[in-house]
Amino acid sequence: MTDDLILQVKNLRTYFTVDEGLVKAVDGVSFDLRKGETLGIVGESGSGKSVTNLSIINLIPSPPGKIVGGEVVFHGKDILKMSPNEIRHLRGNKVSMIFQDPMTSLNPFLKVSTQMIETIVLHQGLDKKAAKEKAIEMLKLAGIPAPEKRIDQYPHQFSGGMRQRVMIAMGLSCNPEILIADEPTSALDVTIQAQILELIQELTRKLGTAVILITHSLGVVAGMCDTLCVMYAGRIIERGKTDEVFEKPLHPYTQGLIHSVPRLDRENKERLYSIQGQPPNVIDLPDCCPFYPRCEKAMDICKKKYPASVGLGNGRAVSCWLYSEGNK
Amino acid sequence: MKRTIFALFALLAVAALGAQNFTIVNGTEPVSLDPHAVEGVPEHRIYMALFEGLTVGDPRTNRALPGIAESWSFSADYKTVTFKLRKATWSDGVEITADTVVKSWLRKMDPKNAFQYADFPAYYIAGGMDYLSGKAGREAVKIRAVDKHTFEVQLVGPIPFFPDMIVHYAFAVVPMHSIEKHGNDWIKAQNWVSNGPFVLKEWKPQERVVVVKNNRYWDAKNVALRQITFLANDDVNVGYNLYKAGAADWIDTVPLELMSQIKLDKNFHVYPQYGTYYYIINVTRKPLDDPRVRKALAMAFDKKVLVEQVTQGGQVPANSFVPPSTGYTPAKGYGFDPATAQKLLAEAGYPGGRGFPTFAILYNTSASHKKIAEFVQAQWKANLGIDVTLVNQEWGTYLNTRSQSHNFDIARAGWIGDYLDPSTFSDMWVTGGTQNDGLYSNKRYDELLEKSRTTSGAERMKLLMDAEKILIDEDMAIIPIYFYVTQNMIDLAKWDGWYPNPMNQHPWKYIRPKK
Amino acid sequence: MSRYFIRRVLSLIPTLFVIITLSFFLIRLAPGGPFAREKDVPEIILQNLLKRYNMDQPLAQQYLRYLGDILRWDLGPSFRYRDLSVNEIIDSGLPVSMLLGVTALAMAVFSGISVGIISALKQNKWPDYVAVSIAVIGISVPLFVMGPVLQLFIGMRWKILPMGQWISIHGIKAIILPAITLSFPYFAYIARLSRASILEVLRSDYIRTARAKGLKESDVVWRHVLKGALLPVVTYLGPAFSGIIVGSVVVETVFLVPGIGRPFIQSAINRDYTLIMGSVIVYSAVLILANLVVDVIYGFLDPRISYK
Amino acid sequence: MNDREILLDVQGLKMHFPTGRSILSKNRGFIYAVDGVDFQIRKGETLGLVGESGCGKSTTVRAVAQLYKPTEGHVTLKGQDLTTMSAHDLLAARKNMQMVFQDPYASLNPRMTSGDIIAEPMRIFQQRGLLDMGVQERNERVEHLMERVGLSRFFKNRYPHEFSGGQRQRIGIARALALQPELMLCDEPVSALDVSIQSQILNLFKDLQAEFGLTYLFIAHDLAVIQYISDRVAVMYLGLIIEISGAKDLYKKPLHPYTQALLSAAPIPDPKVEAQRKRIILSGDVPSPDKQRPGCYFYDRCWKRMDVCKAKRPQLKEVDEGHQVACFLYHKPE
Repeated sequence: MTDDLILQVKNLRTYFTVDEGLVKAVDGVSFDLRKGETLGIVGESGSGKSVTNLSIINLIPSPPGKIVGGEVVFHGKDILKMSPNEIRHLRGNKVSMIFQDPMTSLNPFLKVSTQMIETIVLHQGLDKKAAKEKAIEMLKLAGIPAPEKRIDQYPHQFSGGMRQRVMIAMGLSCNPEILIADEPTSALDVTIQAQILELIQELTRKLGTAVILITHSLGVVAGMCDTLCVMYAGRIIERGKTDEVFEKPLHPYTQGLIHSVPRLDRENKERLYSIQGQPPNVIDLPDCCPFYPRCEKAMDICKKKYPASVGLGNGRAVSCWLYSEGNK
Repeated sequence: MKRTIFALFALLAVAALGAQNFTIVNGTEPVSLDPHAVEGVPEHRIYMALFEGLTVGDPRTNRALPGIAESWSFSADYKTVTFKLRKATWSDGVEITADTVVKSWLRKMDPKNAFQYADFPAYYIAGGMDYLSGKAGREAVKIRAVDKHTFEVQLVGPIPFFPDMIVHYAFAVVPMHSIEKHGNDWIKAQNWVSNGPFVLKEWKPQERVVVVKNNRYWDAKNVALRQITFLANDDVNVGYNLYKAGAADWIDTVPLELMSQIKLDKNFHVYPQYGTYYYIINVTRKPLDDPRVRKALAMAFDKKVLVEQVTQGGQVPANSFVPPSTGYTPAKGYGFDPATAQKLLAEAGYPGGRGFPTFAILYNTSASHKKIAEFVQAQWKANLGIDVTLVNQEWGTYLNTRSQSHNFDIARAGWIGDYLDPSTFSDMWVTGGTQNDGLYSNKRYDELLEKSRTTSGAERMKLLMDAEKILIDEDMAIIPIYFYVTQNMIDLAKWDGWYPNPMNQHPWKYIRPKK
Repeated sequence: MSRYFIRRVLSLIPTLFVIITLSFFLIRLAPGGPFAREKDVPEIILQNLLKRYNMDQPLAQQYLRYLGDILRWDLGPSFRYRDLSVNEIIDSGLPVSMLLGVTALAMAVFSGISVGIISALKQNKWPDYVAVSIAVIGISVPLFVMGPVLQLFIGMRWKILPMGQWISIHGIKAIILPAITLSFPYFAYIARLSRASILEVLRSDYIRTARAKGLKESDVVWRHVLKGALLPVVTYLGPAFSGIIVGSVVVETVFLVPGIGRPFIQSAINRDYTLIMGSVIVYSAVLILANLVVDVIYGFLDPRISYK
Repeated sequence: MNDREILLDVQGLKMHFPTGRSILSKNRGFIYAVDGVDFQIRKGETLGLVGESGCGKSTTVRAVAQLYKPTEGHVTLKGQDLTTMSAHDLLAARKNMQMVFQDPYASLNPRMTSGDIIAEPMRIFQQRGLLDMGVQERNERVEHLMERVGLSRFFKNRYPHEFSGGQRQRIGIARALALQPELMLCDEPVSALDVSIQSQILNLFKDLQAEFGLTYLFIAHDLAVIQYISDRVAVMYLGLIIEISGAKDLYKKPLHPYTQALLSAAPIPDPKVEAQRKRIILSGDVPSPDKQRPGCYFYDRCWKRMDVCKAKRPQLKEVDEGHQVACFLYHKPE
């Protein structure tokens, strides 16, 4: 099992300095990723899920952001300690990313071919002609009709769904070991979302790529992910196998989240459950459980100290005083 | 030793050669090089280099010296002048004859040509106005070639200063043979023909006019300069910088804001000019139609303080309109006298300025006119207790207001004499005169002026002086402020033949590097 | 594309027609006229002048005659410069202004973009502060101060370059100081513009994508940032070009450059109707053509825009 | 339910936007954003409008609100035809019809305090003489509204940027409630909100409806949200309503192939359910509504298409009680 481990994030902390104070966007995040695994990171806006993933390949805009601590071990080497050159070698090659908004994530001024070829030439040492063939092949895999023709078009000539296919083709063109998909379908319509999710699933399975899927949609996670991390205010508050987390969510936030989503397959005639209060202000957060003001089960200790992560075996862990031995 | 002397001579020669080129910052782009079409000071300077009329100005006094005309004589009644022409040629070798002079002057007055200033010769030459206005043909004009080298003019009256007058470019003699051949293109450098000490080398519009010595000029041996460059630039600061950098030898305006420093420069030459800065009063408007009010206004600001503290350029406070000149003593006018001014104003019905309506001083947009107007405004307020507003207008609008609509109370104006005779000033204020923007009218004044046209000598001067007494001392039709001064910068340790003079005219043939 | 171009050029005609018509009548509404002088022109002379320039005819007739002349590209005689036609004035001045303007604009674009790039890439470090300060100076110091200062030091004190006058005297060197002076505010503006737009592009999603692909920072800048970042600069070139061509009065005066700016400004003061019309036509044509060229360049740079 | 009065009646609503660039170019095109839509909403009922981006659901709501002047068709509110009204009458009619927008930040004036924003409709109606309410009374109403939507009255002097997204949407709802409207037009009011906030706002909508007897026309692209909030649901595709039915009925028994695909594509937050679901993956993208077609607009992407579908456009017909569908699978072409 350990052999399959390709990425280990340990106690990652990324802070942003803004006028109002210090934003601990990511504050002690740890997780493992295994070969071929699809890991979901779920959280609401501002919970730090995107920053986590940009931090993994050190793409945090600095200033104002800064990775202040932790390790990102990729095949035994800490990415955060690599030289800029070494990291560049990883990016787009071993670790690829696709982003939320396919409209803005492709350079509107360059042909798709240019954008795809430059990656392939850079990382695979192919000449331009071979790179273009490879690119066409990838577009075909990504389900783009007539790729030979379309590759020479500009992004604006593609629909949103098609652009996301291009992004996926580009992201997978160098056979990465990890594909980080940051809200890949949030900007897309339901029917297109289904197409894209299926494509990601199909291609990564075929290529054996591990996926980190960042999303705010519990539905997407439920259908796609093997394991799941739930983030709240810069921390992972619960993780485990997707089935287990959905079946028996432990953290009050996770419970609330799952119950507050209306479900298509049920008649929701009773009131929806809803978590009270507002999402936390993450600036200058004190060292407490950030969820305690909204938590129905809050205790005294919750406002004093952040609960340590409690491992429950089989990759299951939760950060909540309800489950901490010391509290009971 | 010999070699040293030789080298020294060579050096001197080179220096002298370098000094034979002269550059002047000449102001605005000349409107034309055709002497009949031109107007203005920059054009006049170029005219003086390229052309010579029957007479030319004396570099010191601006009085007439022989030009094309070797000599001249008046008839007993001073109404006919006969000019004896010298044997001279155009720069292409064609002879200058009396016929050329006749044709040239007729060209100037030809109504079809519509030349500005055509009224100047037409006004004085018998029959000229009839021709200019189209009432008669050219034969009406009483000028003729008596023979090849004798030219005769009949004047409208006795005009003893006629030879001084015709120094002006309105009386230019132009190469009719070239004009007939090339039409409008005769002023192009490649077709150029003229008779002055210099001929045109090149004219680059908006840039410069370059003239070189005319070897066919009758007095060429006395012309020292080889080349003159007239730079087209009317920015005072740019001109001053060029002068300071040694890129120009002569400038005729200096930046006002540097005046205190420039005044100390030994190359800065201030000299009274034959011109007056004054305020025109619209005498048709109440209460300015009352001479007592006008006098009160004239007496209620201190011109001495004005020139010393506001204009600062060495201007001379003026109490008369006509500047003094030989044989002419201007009207006495009224100096600064607030007490009398207050009394006059009270007599006019406005004691202490009470009840005096607010009126406006109009001036064209410029910092110095504004400063002067503000000074006058403040003094009138302080000394008379009256309120004046200031109105500035852009040049074209201002001219229209002043001369066409006459829709002003008091307007700033300036007048520079066209020739060195008081009549160039006095003529302005006759009833219905073109320049009479204040709509002044006094029968006695008109009569004196009319009479002056038929008299001459001291008697004539007396008439003009009496007229000005009416204009200023009695009627105060305008408020004289100061006499202009010329403000030249030229290194007179380097240049000879340049003399300060009231018309600020400096004929080029006399200017030469100092040995 | 070429059809688009032709259509745009053809659409010049009605635009110019409207401009010409409006200007023709508007300038005649301004008080004063071409023959007004400090020394009033006698009625006789005035009548002769009006007749000579056909201004004694009814206005409508003058207008039709003018339109006819325009069709033959005859802009008429200048009312002030008696020896010159408006065509001649434009023929002699416009090439000078063009040369000066193109040089200045090229300098402004090249240096402005370079400084903008350096400034943006070194944001909030000393090169950025230096660049921003220069830009502020460039925008706030007027040309009539900038020009003489350059003249004073480079021309007068150090005698490195001629302090004034044009090519016919000093050769190509003569162009340098006036061009620098003229380019300065445009340089400053372009530097600020490109800095801002580069910074904006650097924050965009597709630059994040480019970085996530492992591209070197230099490739990111050259291949991905510049094209998009320079679009605002290109847009600015249209007005900048026409402004720089016709708006160079100060520089022309300070450096004695025989361009078109001075006669154009003078024409308004002198009420030189034909020359005013000439300047309006030239200015409009330059502006319209410059904008057309900018649109075409824009079309080449931005694939999202297609011209039909 | 059916016996209640019809509050809003929309008949033959069309909204075409011209796309021609210049007046000179001849081939002016149109975006047929809404191309003939009929529906009714009874008092106290919620009609959900669902569809993908570009299907015309937002345009429909805006045309109903008369923010756009409809190209064709009639919008009748409480028996009054809004499309033929004078501007003044329309303003008066707006009292009964208020909108809540998607982006709560963009739709609030950043320079006004929350109290002023909520009071503004009342102030405007007062100015136009359509409302008689003292300042004191108005202030009390603002405070009451704030408390009612779950905002402390002490927040009334704060500016929009000082609120979180959910709170801003509460301000928007309070503003819409200010004039006590009967009909609320809700244009994706929860789409921009986080999951935990979304449920709060959905509950608020439900509570307000129960309390004030409000009627909603509610847009969302999230099918689960629509199912939760709506009594009846209309599914739009390319400017047309292709199916309309009671919410329960629609989700249990979707008829139109597009509705079926839409429902199957929506993920369900339960891995066990997800693992067993079969998805109908539609091929291709939603076409652009820039031309009118003779046949069924869904023809290109439909996996059950027949020849007739290409030539003729199916009309919306009732095939079950209260369940209308525009598809030839269920009724023969005429």
